[in-house]
Amino acid sequence: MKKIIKCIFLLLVTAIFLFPVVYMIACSFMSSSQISKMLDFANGEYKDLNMIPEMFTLEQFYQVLFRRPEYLLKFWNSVIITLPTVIGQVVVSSFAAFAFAKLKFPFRDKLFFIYIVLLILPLQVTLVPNYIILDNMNLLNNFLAIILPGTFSTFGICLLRQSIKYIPDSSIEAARIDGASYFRIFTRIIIPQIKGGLITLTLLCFIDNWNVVEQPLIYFEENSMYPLSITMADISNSDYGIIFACGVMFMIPALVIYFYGHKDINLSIYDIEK
Amino acid sequence: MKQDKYKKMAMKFGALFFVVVLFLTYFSKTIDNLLLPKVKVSDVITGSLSEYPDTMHTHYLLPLSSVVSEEVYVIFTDEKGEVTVNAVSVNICGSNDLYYEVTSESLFSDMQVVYKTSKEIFDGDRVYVEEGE
Amino acid sequence: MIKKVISLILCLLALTGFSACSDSTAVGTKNKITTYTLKNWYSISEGNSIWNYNKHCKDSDKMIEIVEFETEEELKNKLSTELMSGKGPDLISADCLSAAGISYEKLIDQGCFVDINEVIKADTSQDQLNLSDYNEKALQSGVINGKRYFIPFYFMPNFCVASQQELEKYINADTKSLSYNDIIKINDKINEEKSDKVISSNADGYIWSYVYDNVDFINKTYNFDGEFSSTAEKLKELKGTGDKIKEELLQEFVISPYQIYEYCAEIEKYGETARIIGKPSIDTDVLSAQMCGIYFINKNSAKKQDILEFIKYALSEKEQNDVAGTDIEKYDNTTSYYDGSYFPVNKKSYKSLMNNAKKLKYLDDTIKISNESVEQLENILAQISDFQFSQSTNYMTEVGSELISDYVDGKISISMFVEDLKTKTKIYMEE
Amino acid sequence: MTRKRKDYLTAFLFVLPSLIGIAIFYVVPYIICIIKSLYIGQEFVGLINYIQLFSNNTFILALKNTVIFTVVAIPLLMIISFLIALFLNSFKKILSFFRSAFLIPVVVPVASLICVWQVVFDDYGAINGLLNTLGIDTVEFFSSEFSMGMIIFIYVWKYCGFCVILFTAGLANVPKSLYEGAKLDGANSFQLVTKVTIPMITPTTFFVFLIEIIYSFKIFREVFALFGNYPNEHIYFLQNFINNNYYNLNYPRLSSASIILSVFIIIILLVFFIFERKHSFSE
Repeated sequence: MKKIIKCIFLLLVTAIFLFPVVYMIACSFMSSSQISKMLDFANGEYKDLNMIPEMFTLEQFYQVLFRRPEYLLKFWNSVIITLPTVIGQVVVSSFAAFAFAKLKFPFRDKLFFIYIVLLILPLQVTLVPNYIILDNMNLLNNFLAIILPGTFSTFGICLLRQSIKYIPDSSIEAARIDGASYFRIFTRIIIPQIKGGLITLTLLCFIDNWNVVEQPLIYFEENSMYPLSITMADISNSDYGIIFACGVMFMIPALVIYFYGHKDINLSIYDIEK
Repeated sequence: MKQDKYKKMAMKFGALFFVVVLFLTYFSKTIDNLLLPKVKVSDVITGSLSEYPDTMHTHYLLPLSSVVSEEVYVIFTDEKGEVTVNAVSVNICGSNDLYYEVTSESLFSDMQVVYKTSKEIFDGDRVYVEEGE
Repeated sequence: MIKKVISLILCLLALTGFSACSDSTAVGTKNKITTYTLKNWYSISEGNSIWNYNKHCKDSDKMIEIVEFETEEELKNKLSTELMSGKGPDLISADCLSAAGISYEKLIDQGCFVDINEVIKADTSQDQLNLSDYNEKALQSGVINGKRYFIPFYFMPNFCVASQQELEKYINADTKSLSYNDIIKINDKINEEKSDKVISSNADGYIWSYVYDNVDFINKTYNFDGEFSSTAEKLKELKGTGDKIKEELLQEFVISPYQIYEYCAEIEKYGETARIIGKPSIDTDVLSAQMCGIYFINKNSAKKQDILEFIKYALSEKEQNDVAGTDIEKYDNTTSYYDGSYFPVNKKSYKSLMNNAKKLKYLDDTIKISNESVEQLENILAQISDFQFSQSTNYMTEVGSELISDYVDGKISISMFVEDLKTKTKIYMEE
Repeated sequence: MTRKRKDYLTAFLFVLPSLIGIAIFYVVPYIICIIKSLYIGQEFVGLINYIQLFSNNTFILALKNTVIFTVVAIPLLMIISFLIALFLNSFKKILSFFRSAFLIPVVVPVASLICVWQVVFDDYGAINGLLNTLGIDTVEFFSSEFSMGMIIFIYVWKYCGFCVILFTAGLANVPKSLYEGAKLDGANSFQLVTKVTIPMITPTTFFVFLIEIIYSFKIFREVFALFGNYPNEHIYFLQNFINNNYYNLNYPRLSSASIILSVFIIIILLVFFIFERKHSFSE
């Protein structure tokens, strides 16, 4: 009996967390008239969260995929910005995290503390100096202007250091005795065991760069280089008709990464004994 | 192992999604133009049907099918090459089996008028101009 | 050995960093003066000083290059980042700043703009800019805590025109400028008489100008206490003409000299005497006007002298005559939109504007403005002492408009309205 | 070279790429920001900017609100995600979907989320509709003290998933033997948690705390979109202050406010760092 209550409670908690996502996906099948009626708060009666579309239409998806060529072009701008950043950050962070977690070198903990402090600096502060630096490296109006700062963000290092720390030192000492170089230890032992951490970092880093708004607005001059996230931000006050469909389409890549790795996310971080 | 099934499925779905979007992006312009109403246009000719034309206002000759309830659709091409239509009101002074004779303040001789359209068009719509008669 | 390598790399990086942050890097090598604007809202078009200057310029590299931005968000981010990092456009118009949602009065406090007096001193060309042959009071409003940040090219008086006989029924004869209480009194009387007249077509806009007048942006003061709430309650009820065509007591939409003449001539046609009176304001013995053609010079710009040429051109008698329309014979409000749009700052063209008014004919040549009305206009114009910005500051877009529209629609009560107004204005002012 | 020196070199080579990148794109801006906060325009003014800040009521208000948000939201998120992690751990066999289902909210793009929150929280939204049917008068989520509650809800809802996964990882590393030992001396389930679990996962809590602070900055994109740049006084945060000053081009004030913000966070981190040094068993 106790088990049933626990299951019900679990379903309830998951429902609360997933409700907005499901609601959003449901709204993407509604007609634009129903949505504008839903979002118009002036007419005085209370809104109910009905998810059943009055008239199930793919009109929104039809508008986004077929009738707005510039959205699709901007989708690829987002991909060009996000993919190199994610790959760069995963590679750089895994190397540095391994050093911070397992290798001894002078000032290690002090340097790591500086890395944490750098994480907390608000975005507005780094925008102007980065603008000057990128201008001096004449990287402005170039995709690298966002890829480089993104690759070297310290977030990945803190995250992966946490998962590498869970790997017991014994396995490394053993490999060290067999004369394996640190690099081989890194590739043979560390990487396979922190797949969960890598997937989580990929997902979170992907989401950060996928929804980037301020940097492209400032660093890019041409309008054609803007990623889809900027037009997404503009939609919310222009035509409501396509906001949910565009949101769903925008969410699919992140969901793909999530479903690809959602087993690993739990498995390898902690399941060493199990 | 069950775990790999998820991975393969996700990989396939991801690859499929990106390929579909790539295909749509490549053909996006063509698809968009395909779905636009196709129109045929003819130039606005100045002239008059009657022998002694009044010189106060310039008279234009427009194809019969272009004038609908005292209104004509004029096309306008912006710098990106996209064509939009604007409704222009005209007053009809005369007609024969081919043309209407009209006068209108906002009609000029270098404009082009829509006389045949595949779908119903409204003021400000984007259209695709088909060549030839 | 490793320590040496590390220290070498670190100081190398620091060097590149420091060299990057030197402030006064010249703005690009492009020789043209650049200015920013927002597409299709404040796009620089026919009749704008920059448009005329570009037409007037012979060699193309003296012309002003206009950079247009698609969205306000893009303009706002780019402008603020570039200005802060020592770059940005050379010429910044107040319209562009209000379009970008950047409060220009705060930029003036930061000292982002150049003191034009210094630029004039450093001017070596023959035709020096002599400030004395321009309207002193208008130019004085460009001087803020000792520095002249801009020279307004034109101004629009905050006047409205009414017929003396009508006005006498409601307020006493010699009031120089209306106050908000007068407006309320007039409105009550009109309701009593049940006459189908209405105060003015934008009567529902008084609540907005009432809030705006209570805030002084330059000295950062505001006053929403005392009888503010009672007046606001009454002003809320005022209704404009809406869609029904009603006879207006006050002609509010008065920007150009010729519009004033036209309304006066119309009133005089029915044998009544025209009365020019100040628009409703807080301080009734101060007559005010709105400045336009406000251009700041970016302190990072390397082309200050070229911009001075633009200012000189815009203030020249020929240009001011064109825009003020001093040589119009017959004014027909349907066609001549551009010429005759503002009051010039140049004293000579101001005089020729007034003389031309006397010769002018209207409305199929039947009526003409009487000389008394022109004199009345001249001496009331001379009494203008307060010149304000015509652009709505960021305050209205961010704080004021939302609160006022909620209040007017009845969503929030007067006490909530005043309380929110106070807290948000306090935050805005002290930021 | 001695073996120790060789190890240092390899370790250093591992860290080198990230060191260079961070030096250019993060350390130099931080230094520029500190320098600029000591200048107004061209001349050096020292700490005047900081003194001016503390005499500025808007800054004090923003600091007060940020402290309230940090003190309430971060521990709340930590407790909720810890409880959910414990709850998930108590299941013997569980679909892996449920473990990481909480991560999905992070994936939803901000623009569509704004619409959902507006429908839910507006004066005529779903919650107020419910309250109305129950007879309670409407709660203005957008212009009263409850807006702070609304932001905390959005923050907890969005970032709870990731903290749950971190806690699950931490819980799994607690050796089973400790649990058996505690059970032997008759500890009931509540003592089990407080005596054994919590001390053992202190390194994870430190890391979760760090992640929560980072994400408390990222939540502000939703706050700007929902409440605008000048929200009511209950939810005027340091991020609003910094963002508005960014558009007022007041870089000295902006940078000094950010330095104060980072100093405020560094102190908390130091306290945690020392606390973690003392109590960490797993190291």
